[in-house]
Amino acid sequence: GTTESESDGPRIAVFINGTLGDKSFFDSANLGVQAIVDQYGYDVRVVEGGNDDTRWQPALLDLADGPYDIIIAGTWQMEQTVMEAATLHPDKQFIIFDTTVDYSDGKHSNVYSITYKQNEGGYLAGIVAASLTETGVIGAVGGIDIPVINDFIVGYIQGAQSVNPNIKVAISYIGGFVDSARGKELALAQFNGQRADVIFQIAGNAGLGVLEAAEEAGFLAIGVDSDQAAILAEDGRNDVANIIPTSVLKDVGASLKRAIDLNEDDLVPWGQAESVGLTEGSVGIARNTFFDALVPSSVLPLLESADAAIRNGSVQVDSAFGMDQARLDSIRAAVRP
Amino acid sequence: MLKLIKQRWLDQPLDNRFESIRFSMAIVISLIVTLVLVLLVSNEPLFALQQLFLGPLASIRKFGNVIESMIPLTFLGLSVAIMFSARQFNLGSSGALFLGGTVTAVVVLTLPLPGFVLSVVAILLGAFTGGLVTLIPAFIKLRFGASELVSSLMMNFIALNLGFFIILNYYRDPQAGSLASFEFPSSSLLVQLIPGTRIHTGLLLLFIMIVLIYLFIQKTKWGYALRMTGFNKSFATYSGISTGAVILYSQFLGGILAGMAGSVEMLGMYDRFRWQAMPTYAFDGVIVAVLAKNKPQYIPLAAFVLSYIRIGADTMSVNSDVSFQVIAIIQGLIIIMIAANAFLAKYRQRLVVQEAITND
Amino acid sequence: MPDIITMKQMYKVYPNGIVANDYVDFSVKEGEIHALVGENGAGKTTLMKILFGIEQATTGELYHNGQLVSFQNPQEAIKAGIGMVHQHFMQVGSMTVAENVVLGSEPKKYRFLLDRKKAIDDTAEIAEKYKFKIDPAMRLDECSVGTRQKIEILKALFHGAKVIILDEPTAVLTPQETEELFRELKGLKERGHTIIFISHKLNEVKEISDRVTVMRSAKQTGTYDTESISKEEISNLMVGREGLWELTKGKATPNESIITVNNLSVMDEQRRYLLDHISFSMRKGEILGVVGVEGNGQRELVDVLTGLNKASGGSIMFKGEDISKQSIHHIREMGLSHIPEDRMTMGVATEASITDNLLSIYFDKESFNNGVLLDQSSIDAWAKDRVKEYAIKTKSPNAQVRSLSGGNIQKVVVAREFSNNPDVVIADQPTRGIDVGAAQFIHNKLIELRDQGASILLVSADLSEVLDVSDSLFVMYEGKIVAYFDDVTNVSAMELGRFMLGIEAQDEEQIKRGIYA
Amino acid sequence: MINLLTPEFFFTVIRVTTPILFAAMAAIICSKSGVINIALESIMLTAALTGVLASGFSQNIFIGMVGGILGGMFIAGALAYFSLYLKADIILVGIALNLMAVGGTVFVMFVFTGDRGSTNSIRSLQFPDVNIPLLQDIPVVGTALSGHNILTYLAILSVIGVWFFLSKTTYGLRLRSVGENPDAATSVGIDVRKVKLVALLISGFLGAFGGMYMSMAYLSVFSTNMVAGRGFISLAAASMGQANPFGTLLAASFFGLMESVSYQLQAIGIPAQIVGMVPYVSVIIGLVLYAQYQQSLQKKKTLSKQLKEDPNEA
Ligand SMILES: Nc1ncnc2c1ncn2[C@@H]1O[C@H](COP(=O)(O)OP(=O)(O)OP(=O)(O)O)[C@@H](O)[C@H]1O
Ligand SMILES: Nc1ncnc2c1ncn2[C@@H]1O[C@H](COP(=O)(O)OP(=O)(O)OP(=O)(O)O)[C@@H](O)[C@H]1O
Ligand SMILES: [Mg+2]
Ligand SMILES: [Mg+2]
Repeated sequence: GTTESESDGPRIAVFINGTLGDKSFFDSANLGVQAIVDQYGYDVRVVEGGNDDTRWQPALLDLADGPYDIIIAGTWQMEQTVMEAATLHPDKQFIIFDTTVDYSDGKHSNVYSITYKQNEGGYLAGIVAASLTETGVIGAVGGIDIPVINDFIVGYIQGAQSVNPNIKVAISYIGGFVDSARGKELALAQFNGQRADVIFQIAGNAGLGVLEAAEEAGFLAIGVDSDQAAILAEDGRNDVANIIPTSVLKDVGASLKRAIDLNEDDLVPWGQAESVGLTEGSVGIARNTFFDALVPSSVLPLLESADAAIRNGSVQVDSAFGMDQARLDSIRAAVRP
Repeated sequence: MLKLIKQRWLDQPLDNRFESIRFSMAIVISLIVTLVLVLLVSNEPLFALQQLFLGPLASIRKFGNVIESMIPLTFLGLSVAIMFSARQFNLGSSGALFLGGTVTAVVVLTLPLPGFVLSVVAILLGAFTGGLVTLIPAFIKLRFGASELVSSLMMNFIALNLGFFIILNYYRDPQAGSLASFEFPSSSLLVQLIPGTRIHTGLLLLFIMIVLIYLFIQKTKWGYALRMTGFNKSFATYSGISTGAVILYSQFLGGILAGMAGSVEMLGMYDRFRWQAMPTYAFDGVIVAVLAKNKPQYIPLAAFVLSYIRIGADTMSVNSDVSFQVIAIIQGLIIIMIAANAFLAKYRQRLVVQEAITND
Repeated sequence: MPDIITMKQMYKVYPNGIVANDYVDFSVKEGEIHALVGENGAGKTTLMKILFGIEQATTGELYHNGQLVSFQNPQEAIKAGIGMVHQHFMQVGSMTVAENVVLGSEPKKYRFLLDRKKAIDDTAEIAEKYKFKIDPAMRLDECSVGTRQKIEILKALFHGAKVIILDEPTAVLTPQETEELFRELKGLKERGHTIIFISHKLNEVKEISDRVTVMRSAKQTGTYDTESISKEEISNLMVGREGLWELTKGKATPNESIITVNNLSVMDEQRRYLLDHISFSMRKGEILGVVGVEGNGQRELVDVLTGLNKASGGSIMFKGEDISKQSIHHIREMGLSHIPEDRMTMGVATEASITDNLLSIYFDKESFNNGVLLDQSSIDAWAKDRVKEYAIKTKSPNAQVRSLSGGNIQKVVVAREFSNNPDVVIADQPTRGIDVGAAQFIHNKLIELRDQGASILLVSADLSEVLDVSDSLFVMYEGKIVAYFDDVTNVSAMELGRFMLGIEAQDEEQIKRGIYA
Repeated sequence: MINLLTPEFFFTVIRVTTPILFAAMAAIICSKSGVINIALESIMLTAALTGVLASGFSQNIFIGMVGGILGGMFIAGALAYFSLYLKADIILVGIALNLMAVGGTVFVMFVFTGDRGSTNSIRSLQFPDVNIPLLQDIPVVGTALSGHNILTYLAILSVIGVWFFLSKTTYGLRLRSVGENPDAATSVGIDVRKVKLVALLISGFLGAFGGMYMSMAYLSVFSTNMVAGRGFISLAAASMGQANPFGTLLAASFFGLMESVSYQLQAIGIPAQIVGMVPYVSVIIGLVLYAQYQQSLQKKKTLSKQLKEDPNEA
């Protein structure tokens, strides 16, 4: 819907190539938009594109044809389309998040790309999980077996190993982002079968099933993208929030807000990609009352030092991007319970 | 002039006349429902409706979108129509499309052939793969007598997983954020036909296929055998027609068309394999085929109508405040209304009686 | 006697534009047996469907016991005491006889549950009352045709029918069964029931009915006391012209045999013989009749001869080749034609055009295609000729077969099967349920083919047909041949009946006479 | 290390089977009355949402159940109206309804909760789990069989119920006669269309429980498209079970078993896509085996009889 208001700032359109309501990725982007509206009172229009990928390109081009100055879209699937639109409308500015367009040959000088070091967040989550497990087995339930998801997972494994080199990590993929019942079953299978007692969900809507499984069977679950414990608590679901020690934040909203803030001062590095992570405050883990209640204070120093080490570069977190399949397979196999 | 039109109208067979009236009435009623829904949810209903109905005509690019999305719809409509004509309720077209597209991606990424030859080979192999996907339920039905409706639905899930497995393990671009293959050699991509749109040479292939399938079903001896089997299988068997062969080739051909749709999409609309889920064409072919009453010659028209409605709906959802979920409801309604045969049945009976009495 | 049913100016147009009843007047007196006759497509069934509430008249008035009524559905008609026995059995094969009988007004216990015991008792009771011999607990699809016919009547009675419509009830019955049925009908009449009886067999009409109404092309052409009118007169009224009555059949001059069946057997899964080592010959220039009560192996015999089923033993030598395990296609290619027993399920594709139906065994022939594409113009011309030659009543050869009446549908089948100068014709119930004119047309065609040297196997439940048309015949009982007659002129229907019911059997030597060199 | 043949594993199988079982029973009722209900998917999805909304707003599980049932029956009623009364192709209507339900449920959810992904913000009630008094004390069996959600037991009762309804009640008799020979039913005054309507409504009723199990037992929220193909699986189960309630129970459990096995296989490192195929491949194999078994039973019919009863001429 449109957010009605009169202002003479840039008119902004955000294209969601999926639907809102995932309580994580796109909702986070939407929160950033609200923050922008709240602070600047700009005209921002958010358009949902639905799940049929063939219809995204026309929709984005429609928006680019429209009366907007800045067009924002996300995910790797929109990369081609954003490049196409940017070429067609050199007078307009584009922001793409969670991927980067191709800047070789100095093209796309009107596009700013934001990528996230979710592996850094995964690393910290791994530390929390490995510190909390009593069985020495932790778990991860992903949506599908793709690099963005695996980027979290390899960081998670590495972080967990930094606490306990012998840690075991059960890994399953739901095969999509909607079947929450299957998410629940996979988590329960890890809990019952592999004795995993802290399970990290990276599965959008389907991840809800993982959280519910934790609440029901009595293990801990780590959320993703947004501060899921806080959101659930806000919705009155304290029962579930109570078993979420933390969530890996991939704060798309913050990064968008940051981009608009920069734009106010004409500081956006148009024509470039920026990878944001811990340092930029766009990736991290949630620390809230639930964290305080579930994570013993002995873990805090571990997190602090890891945080510092990542920021100063003394710890290099593996990334699933550019990692070949064999390497990925061997990482996963090495920690299989 | 008006008189002449009226005369020509009355010269039409009653059924044609009635069908046109019914079709128009169905559209009118769905429009009224649409209007009501839009009035309910929108603050700018007139603008929204204008987007819905005229949006696709707003620019060459928009109209191009209609044609682009009509291409796979037509292929799938043909695919389903050929199987339904033989009364084989195989719903494996989406799996065939998916795996056909996958194999096309594999071929262009593997075979060291020059551009045009490569696309031709890739499309042929993709189409053939699609054929295999629908052939399996056909074979199971023939050999074991298990319903193809159910086994083909299962095949869709299998095809989806198999396709992902292949791309993920052998062709995945590790730099890509989502599941995606390496980029296709640009010479293998289908050539853009009309500048300013994504309409590609797949459209030409589509026209050829429409004509071929029309000829096949209506004019060839195999098409005849297929139709007779569809009308009454016992009759066909009794007449000495090899209905087992018909069961196999009708579904094989259906799969080939769906596989071809996947291949053409892959090379026409994408630059690499980047499907993340089963494309939602899943049941669109059935809608098109039923609307066209399984007649190949009407399938492009039905696909055009469906495609137009959808692009209009997308335009409405992008430009106005009507969300795309409302649009899903409107689309469904329009489709059902068009398909409602007994709608206005009483009126038709009046026409019939009138005609019978005048003929006396 | 007052009229129990009066139909005034009934007019009915079907959605396909066919006027089936053209302002028909029809009335039935209480307690009479009233016959309704007319050519195929004359509109008899339609008129009765209106009476029974299955179809609604376009215009017209229906009086029941003098009161203006209109039945919107069979339920209302049943409530008013009208029952209809359709020619095609309206039965559910997987249920028991009793369940079929009570269906629609089932005895209940605890309000919702089916009271099976009471259903059986009620069925037995009503069967007893009307002296019908049936086993209420039997599964329906295990019953014989004669029994199933009775069940249909019992159903109507069970639902309280005072007026019973019988649409061609005798088409599938043996003479004995027909006789029994007639006895039962007369019993019903004595108990005060009114019966409307549709038939194409005029001697039956003469035998059973009190009055007869004749229909011709959707119109009523008169109602007569049966006593006062002859078969010939009825027939003339039906067809609107004279002289259709005689069958012109010369003596057969059989030649050498073309098909020799030797020890042919068909078994079911339980290894029971459905066809039990039978041997006979079919000779050129001869019509060989096959009679038997339905379910005694005739269907299995036809199925193996035509390739629909495979033999489990023995051989069928046709032109020197054993076809007992050949495909239908191959057998047809060798010159065998087949008129199937059930035209609606096998003989035609009702949704397809007449042309397409005529083409089904020829489309692969060189004259009709160039190897890939069909030659539509020569097909159309050919089909037009067939429609003309076989006098198929239709607006156009492109009309769907479903828009034709029963007799005309059969003509489509016959036109197809006879147009390739077959060497052998397997004709299974070729005139079942079709009118005299059409039946005679088909009989004459069979004889014409015979005279051209074809060999014909005529399987029929209609004994008078077999006796009239065939030259020689054999009788089947429990999968075996129990009698062979090399000249039908010496046999009577009653005599055949005794063989059909297994009361008598010829000795082996006599049966072996049916095997020729 | 995998975890098969343990009580927990069988507990899982039963849990996975439950929603499919409900919908498969719905499919049986339809197929016995001679209609194909491909809209089970949307029936389940709609009921999953309306159940949550009704229970959330009323804070009464019974009202929630009624809401779910009405939602499922609404879709079934729409299917019946368009296919039986307006004579639209039933497969097409089913497909259109399925397409509409995905968007429609999100729309309704948004209107009522302001949410588009899941209904976390409203406090829906859940159907309770129940321990079966004596059963729970039996060592291994008790662990597997006791302590399920009440709907699971209801699902098993529904199998018996459907069997009882079809084979013992007068309405069941009528329904079967309509499916097997509609002309015969008409001829004794049964209103075929009405019976089919009732069959569809019953399937809406049963399917609704399948849907509610998803959102009010399995999980405690409704989330977008959460039925995820289970309606189709149910059709497969009913077809595999040849529309016999007990055969279908077996078929549905078989699917549940294979699905549960697939969860375990992932954990031991078999690629997700290969594992993802397991349940569907097993359904096909199951179909084949069952069809072959049926074929061998029915061979006593002659070919011509089989031709006349071609199952596809429906
Ligand atoms: N349901 C129907 N729809 C369209 N036309 C029909 C229908 N039923 C019958 N007809 C047509 O109406 C005419 C009268 O048919 P009807 O069945 O009443 O004839 P009939 O006298 O019973 O013939 P037959 O002796 O062959 O049974 C025929 O031309 C037939 O084709
Ligand atoms: N739905 C229909 N549409 C068009 N024509 C029909 C339809 N139903 C029946 N007919 C035609 O009406 C004729 C009479 O059909 P009906 O159902 O009354 O059977 P019947 O009189 O018992 O048939 P028969 O004389 O072959 O025993 C059929 O021959 C058929 O051609
Ligand atoms: Mg009739
Ligand atoms: Mg008749």
